[in-house]
Amino acid sequence: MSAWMDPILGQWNYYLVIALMMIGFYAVIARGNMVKKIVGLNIFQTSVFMLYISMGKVANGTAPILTGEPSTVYSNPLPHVLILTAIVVGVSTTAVGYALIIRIQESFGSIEDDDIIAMLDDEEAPAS
Amino acid sequence: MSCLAAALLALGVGFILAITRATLGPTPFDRVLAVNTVGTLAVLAISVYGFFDGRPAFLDIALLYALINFIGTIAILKYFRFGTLGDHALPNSDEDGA
Amino acid sequence: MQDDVVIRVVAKVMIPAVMLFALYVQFHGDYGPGGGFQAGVIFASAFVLNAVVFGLNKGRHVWPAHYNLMGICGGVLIYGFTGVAGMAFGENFLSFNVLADDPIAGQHLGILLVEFGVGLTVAAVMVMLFFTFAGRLSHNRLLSKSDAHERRLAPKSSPSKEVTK
Amino acid sequence: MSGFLVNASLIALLALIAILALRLHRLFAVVMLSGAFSLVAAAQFVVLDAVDVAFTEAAVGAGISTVLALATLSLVPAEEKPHSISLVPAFLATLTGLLLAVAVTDLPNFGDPKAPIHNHVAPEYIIGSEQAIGVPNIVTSVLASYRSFDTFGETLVVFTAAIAVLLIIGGYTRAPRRAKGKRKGSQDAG
Amino acid sequence: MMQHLPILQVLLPLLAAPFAALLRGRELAWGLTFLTTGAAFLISIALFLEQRALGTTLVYELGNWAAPIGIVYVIDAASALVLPVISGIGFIATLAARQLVAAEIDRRDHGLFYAAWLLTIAGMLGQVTTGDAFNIFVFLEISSLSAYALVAMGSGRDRRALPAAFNYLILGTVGATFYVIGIGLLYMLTGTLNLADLAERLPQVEETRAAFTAMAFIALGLFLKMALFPLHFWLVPAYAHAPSAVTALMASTATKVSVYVLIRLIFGVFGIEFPGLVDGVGLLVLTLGIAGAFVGTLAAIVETDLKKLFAQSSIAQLGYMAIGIGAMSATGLAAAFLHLFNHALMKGALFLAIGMIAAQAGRATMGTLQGAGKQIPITMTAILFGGLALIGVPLTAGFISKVYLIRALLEQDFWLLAGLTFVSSALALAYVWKIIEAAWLRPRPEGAPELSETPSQYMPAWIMVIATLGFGIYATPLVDAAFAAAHVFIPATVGAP
Amino acid sequence: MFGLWLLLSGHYTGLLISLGFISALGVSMIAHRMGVLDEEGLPMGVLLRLPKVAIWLTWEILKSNWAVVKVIFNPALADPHMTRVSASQKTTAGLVTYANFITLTPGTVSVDVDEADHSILVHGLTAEFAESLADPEMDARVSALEGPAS
Amino acid sequence: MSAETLIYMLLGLPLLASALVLLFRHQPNLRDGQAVGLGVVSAWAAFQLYLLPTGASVTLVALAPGLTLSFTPEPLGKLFALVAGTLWPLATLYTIGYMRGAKEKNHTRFMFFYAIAIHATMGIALSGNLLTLFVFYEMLTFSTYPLVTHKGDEAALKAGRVYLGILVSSSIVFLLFGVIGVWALAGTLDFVSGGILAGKIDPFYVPALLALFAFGIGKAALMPLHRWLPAAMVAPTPVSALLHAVAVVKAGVFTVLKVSVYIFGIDFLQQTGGSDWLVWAASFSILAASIVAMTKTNLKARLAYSTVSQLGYIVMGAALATPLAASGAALHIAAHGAGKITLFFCAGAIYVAHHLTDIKDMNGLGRTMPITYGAFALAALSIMGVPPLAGAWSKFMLMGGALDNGYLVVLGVLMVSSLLNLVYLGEIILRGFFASPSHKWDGVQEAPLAMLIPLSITALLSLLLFFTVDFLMIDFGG
Amino acid sequence: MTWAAPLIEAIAYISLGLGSLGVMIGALGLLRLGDIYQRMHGSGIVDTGGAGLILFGLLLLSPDWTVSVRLLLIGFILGITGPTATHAIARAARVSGVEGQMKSKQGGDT
Ligand code: NA
Ligand code: NA
Repeated sequence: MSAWMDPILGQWNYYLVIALMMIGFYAVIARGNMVKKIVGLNIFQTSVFMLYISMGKVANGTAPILTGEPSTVYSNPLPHVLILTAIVVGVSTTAVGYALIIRIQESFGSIEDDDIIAMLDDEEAPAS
Repeated sequence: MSCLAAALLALGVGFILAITRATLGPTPFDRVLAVNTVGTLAVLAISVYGFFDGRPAFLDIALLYALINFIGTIAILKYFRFGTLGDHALPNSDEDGA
Repeated sequence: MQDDVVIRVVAKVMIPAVMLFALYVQFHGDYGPGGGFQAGVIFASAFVLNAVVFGLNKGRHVWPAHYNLMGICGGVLIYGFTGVAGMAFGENFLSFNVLADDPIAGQHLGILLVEFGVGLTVAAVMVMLFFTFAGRLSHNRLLSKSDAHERRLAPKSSPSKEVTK
Repeated sequence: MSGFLVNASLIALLALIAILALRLHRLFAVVMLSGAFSLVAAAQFVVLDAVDVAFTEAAVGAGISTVLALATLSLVPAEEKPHSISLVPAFLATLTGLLLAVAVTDLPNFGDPKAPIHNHVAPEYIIGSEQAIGVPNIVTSVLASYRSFDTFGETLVVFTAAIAVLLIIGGYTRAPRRAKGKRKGSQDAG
Repeated sequence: MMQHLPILQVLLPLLAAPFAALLRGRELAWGLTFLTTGAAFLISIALFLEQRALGTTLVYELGNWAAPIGIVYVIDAASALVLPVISGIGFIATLAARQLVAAEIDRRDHGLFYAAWLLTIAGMLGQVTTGDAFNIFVFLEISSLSAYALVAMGSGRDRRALPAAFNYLILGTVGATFYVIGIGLLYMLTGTLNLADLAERLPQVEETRAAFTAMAFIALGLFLKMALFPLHFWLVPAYAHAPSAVTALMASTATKVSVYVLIRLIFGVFGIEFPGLVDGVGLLVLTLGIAGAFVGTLAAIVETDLKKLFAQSSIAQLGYMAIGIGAMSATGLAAAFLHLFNHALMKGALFLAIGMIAAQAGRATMGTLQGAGKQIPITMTAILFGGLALIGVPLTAGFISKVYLIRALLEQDFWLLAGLTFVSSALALAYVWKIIEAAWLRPRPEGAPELSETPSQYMPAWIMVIATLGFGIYATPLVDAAFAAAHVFIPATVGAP
Repeated sequence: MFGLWLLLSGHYTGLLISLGFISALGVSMIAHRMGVLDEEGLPMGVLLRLPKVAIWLTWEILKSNWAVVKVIFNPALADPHMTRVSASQKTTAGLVTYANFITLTPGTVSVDVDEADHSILVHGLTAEFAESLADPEMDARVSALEGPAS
Repeated sequence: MSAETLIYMLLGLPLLASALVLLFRHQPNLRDGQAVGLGVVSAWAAFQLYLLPTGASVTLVALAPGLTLSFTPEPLGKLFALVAGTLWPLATLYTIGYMRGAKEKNHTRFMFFYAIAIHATMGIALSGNLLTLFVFYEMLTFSTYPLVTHKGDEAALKAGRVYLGILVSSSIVFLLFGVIGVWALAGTLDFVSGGILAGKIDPFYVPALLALFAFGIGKAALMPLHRWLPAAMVAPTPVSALLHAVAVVKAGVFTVLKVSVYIFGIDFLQQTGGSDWLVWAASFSILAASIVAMTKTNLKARLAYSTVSQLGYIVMGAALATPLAASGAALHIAAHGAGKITLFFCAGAIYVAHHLTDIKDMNGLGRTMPITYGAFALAALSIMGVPPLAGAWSKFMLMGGALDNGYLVVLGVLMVSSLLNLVYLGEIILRGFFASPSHKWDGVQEAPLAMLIPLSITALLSLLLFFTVDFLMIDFGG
Repeated sequence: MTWAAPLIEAIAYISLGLGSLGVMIGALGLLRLGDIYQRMHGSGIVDTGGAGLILFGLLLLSPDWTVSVRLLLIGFILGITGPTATHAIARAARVSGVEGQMKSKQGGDT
């Protein structure tokens, strides 16, 4: 493999994951619709998970479940453990986010950022 | 190994075709059908890949996929028909509505 | 979805199967993929299927909300007190070696218990999430109905009603 | 090379799904695509040897998340207001991506068994899982024993989410429009 | 039992939370919370004293797994200083919460509310104590998720709490995800997650772009979490529309913990010698800090809603902590720690007092306060002292931290920056005095709601005020502790007093 | 159910077997509470008679697969029909099984099942597919699967 | 009595007085009487302390390592303590008469903060280091704020905002900056004879650092930071007396003097020329304020600008950086204190007796209020620098200092300024005694005795100080 | 019996290949066919022929009976859920009033 291609071929998985991450991050910060923000957040986070899982991969390795054969090469279990936790955290956040969206819809009649900002600008005082 | 690649390639083509249908619609049911097919393809892909990698544990995942796929499809259909996953009609709910 | 006999019958077959699969995943986490969290989610999905097909109220009857909250809290407490048990035996929090005579057996027991705690909490939480989310619509309808009711009945002078109930 | 193809095509598929999810305005389609995204991501995790993660991602991303999203969609408008591409976020996202891309050039190669992470702590887990814990699934022994405290925290996160959801839409805190204000107003009128 | 103290202060509130949730609407839920936070406070004081007495680092191995393999809790001079702040504020805020929560939250939600409350506090304590980079993330999320819910609970009175909570959630999660990316890169470079182990192994790879990127992502994520200008916009609505008790708790603690974690990661892991730290991150943080100090202060001056006003002021005060960090010296860090400590006290006092007024009047604005000095003199005196401390008037805690902050800047010859810092803190006079003038020197308008005060209402705020004055008059032990904390990260080469 | 557990498990320590037993018991209990263990559910006897039908069904599936493939490559051949077929099954489970068998063989999809008059509305991809169900072989085999009495 | 005890007494008596004011808030006579009594005791204590040799030191508390609240009276501080201590009982007595005469409300609050202000002033006078000085400096600002805004109307609030805005902002932005700067540079904040900065700082930066102090000490009312002083004229006259003579501005110029003598060191300033610019700034302040004073017809406003001008003298003394000029400046603190307090007392007496504030309305008033006008004339002459009155010495010594330093222009400035003094103060006296009455006054109509006694005493003090100059002279030469 | 193993292997690979082909064609049908009801038949090929043949192929290659059990279970579950889901979609589409293209109708009433 030629010298200039080496880093690209060695890291291709990471580059792909980063591209994915950008899409998700863009969705979070650009979209005005709250459901879409949450979906974007999920995509963003899932790509980060993929970054972790990619780093845990060992070439010619296998899943980190002991086979009993001493020669087996295992992929790194730690990123898997971390990401398991992160997935759980992610879905917890998603649930809370959706719950908030429901309440926002009930209170404001909209889940679009700009609608709500306009409404908030209109009302100086709260309902009380 | 080439057999694995070929099977996965075929499944990949299937993925793309199904996703295209999911995007094109036109009815929501087309999308559901397509996504359901994607699920089946995923089950197969994982089975094949896991099998050839000598890791039968992967088959558990495939099994899970199949279950999730089914439950998800039913839930989506319910959402379509009734607009909610919960109780779609409360007794006398229409009297006070709006 | 009850009106469709196919879905109804298949659901009846699938629900126990899914639950059994969940428990299998729960207790075979040592050997293969899975563990408490995954099992909890799968277990809950059986309830989701049940509720989607047969309605929320029928689902609620199976696992009343109060017991569900106990499940949510209980799982956390099982996990926590498994850890505290290590402290009771003079080691640090979450130390499992001392839970049995043999360190390995202790580890097994500890892992089994904490995974069970995770599974219980996750299953209960997921069921709760589903019922809360899916039940929101009927909840609101009930609220608005009781509100309309109140509006109709409310005498013009009842300041005590001001406090939200 | 076949690993490359499988991986790359899965990620390309993921990117396709992600872009579609971003472009579509029908929220239902967005949610479905999000579910599909998780399914494919799980497949990708399988390819990368992360069995447990794949298992979880499938159950969570495609299962619970989708169900919750559907339940939410039944209560909110089905269509997103159309937006054009916003330049500042796009710039920020690109910047973030470039920063990471630059960083990646220094990282150990993908799959390199000589990478530090495969040689520092992880080997002890692999040995310890057999000798000190006696559990074949290393992920389980790390999760439940070595890093049991993280998992305790994870359980608590789930618990916290439950508390949070119960507080937010569990029933007792009402929307303000029917709280104090309105009744007060009607009293004033009466 | 003594050897378990490091874990107990986190574990007690964590395990109390499910019980509180099960108690649902019962008064007992508050009692349980009160006892637990009190115990956590006592434990953290005991840990502080023990650490100060021994002068060493206490390490608690969770599950008896030693450091790089397992997760450890670390009580060093830095965490020992921050723990009592968090648990102490938590305790006092709980004391005040009894009335505030009764006034603002539906009775049947109390059990769940206090469960979330305990989780927030425990999550913060966990972040402070843990010695594991990923465990920080987990506890960050525990405290954040519960905080989102707590903020949203303000919707019972003010629907704006909902979008505020949602934006808080989105940005908080983005911040946490950035942090996770950074940690991932670090892990990739070193193969470890233990902070001490990371610090040890990082120098081998510190010349890499990846290490710098890791630092950038961690810093960015934490900047978001600590609401450093210009990533602060989520904070004001979140604090302003949250229930009063929640505002009091979070305004004094939440961003502080992120400041602490930032210090822990930047200095404790990357280290002052890390290439690009002093010239890159240092200058950036300094600039953002001073900009935040101005932006926050100016925004506070034009604000009339008191919760918003003091939330804006928090942005400014956070700027000062950032300046301390940006000075990249032991004195600077000590100043940051001092201000972290002192600001918690004074903002606690202010928000507890404001909260009591808001709970009575429905909302605390300049109008609400007009002429209030006659009706509720003791509460208003608390606000007066809190305000004076914010300005940095001598004999209040705020003065001490500002003195060391400036000293840190002057030691590095940042004269212009020191001058700007002075200007911004003098501007604080404008918003504080607006309040003092309205409360004490203007007559109560006709038809304004009657305000009253009882000892149980103003006591929590006054505990904070007394602490503010106490640490303003006799700060020597605190300053020593802050320098000890700073020296955990930067050895005592630059002259401490 | 316990048997299913044993099949899945592959690990036979005392602890796991007893856990499996408890699990099976617990699932049965919850399923009972849900009310899903009624006569509509799958009778156990079916399992014994299943293999014979399965082999026949497999062949049917393969045949119809091939037929549909041809249509896919030439969509002009598609000539969709809706047909209502009557079903002879006595039990609901049998009726459902029949409906699913119809769907399982490509080319025909059961669109609606009418419990009351034991008929199934079927969508056929072509006229032949729709007609194929006039031959009652599948209906008879499913009925046989139900067993002599229920 | 030991010096330490006296220090505690001087700091404690005003606090005690304020506490007793609160305690006796429902017994006006007891409340006011104890304040005067304790004031007399503290005047005695200040006198005793002045007599004792220097060297005593008291450390109250260490705020932080290296930052202590401590008190080390040196001659300049003791002099200021003596001035403040002596004028306090007089001012208090006068206040009682004024407040009762003018029927002001919130008497208790007023008396309370008055006593706190004196406490702060004593703290400033006796402070042993810059931090202590700063602490009490700020305390003085905040404790006098309620006095300035005493009336509580919109005008008073506005004045209060200007007062607090300028004083606190300047003290935080510049003074505290200077204090911490010194701390960072010198490693200590203690007042040391000969200064602590020599050799610790590049001479190039001396003017800038000095500027931080000169402008940070807003209380010294160096133009353009003088705006608060005329603004505060809305306050009751006793407050003006307190501001102008006893406490606030005196604390300001005292601080300037103290910093230049004990932080920079006269010699160091002299060598580096770091204070040259301040000579010009002070000159400008002296002349400009005098000219503004001439344009004011409100009596108190004119006196206020007079103060701004006179404070310039003291700053000048510090800026000239010679022992003689510094001694003159110190002396002028006492001389101007006695003189200006008399003038304000008189202004208040005129207001209480006849409700007049404008000079143009006071034609012929001298014959109706002979004692008041007599005192006024005496004090005015002292401020103009006419022998045998106190002001003569200080002005003379400042001129000597200017000569030592070769500042001939300063000599001119001082002379012109004296001339301007003569014009704007003389006008009042002339109008009072010689102009035809603008009102029909019915014979002699003086203010209450409680006001008359203090103003007579302070007027006589102006005379007395001329002859006791040896006693008050501080030698900064060694 | 030495010929048995290679033969089984050959059958397995053929089965796998056919299954893969089936999957592709089924998905193609999903894309190409005219309306929702017709597309279901395409997806039916994926569910039955494709999935069945692939799983059968794997079953033949299975090294271990635990693997066989799992493969059979997957097949079984797919066999139950696949048609049920398809049926549910069809019924939902019909109930929602989605009209298929009918060249000739025979009793479309309910
Ligand atoms: Na069929
Ligand atoms: Na079919």
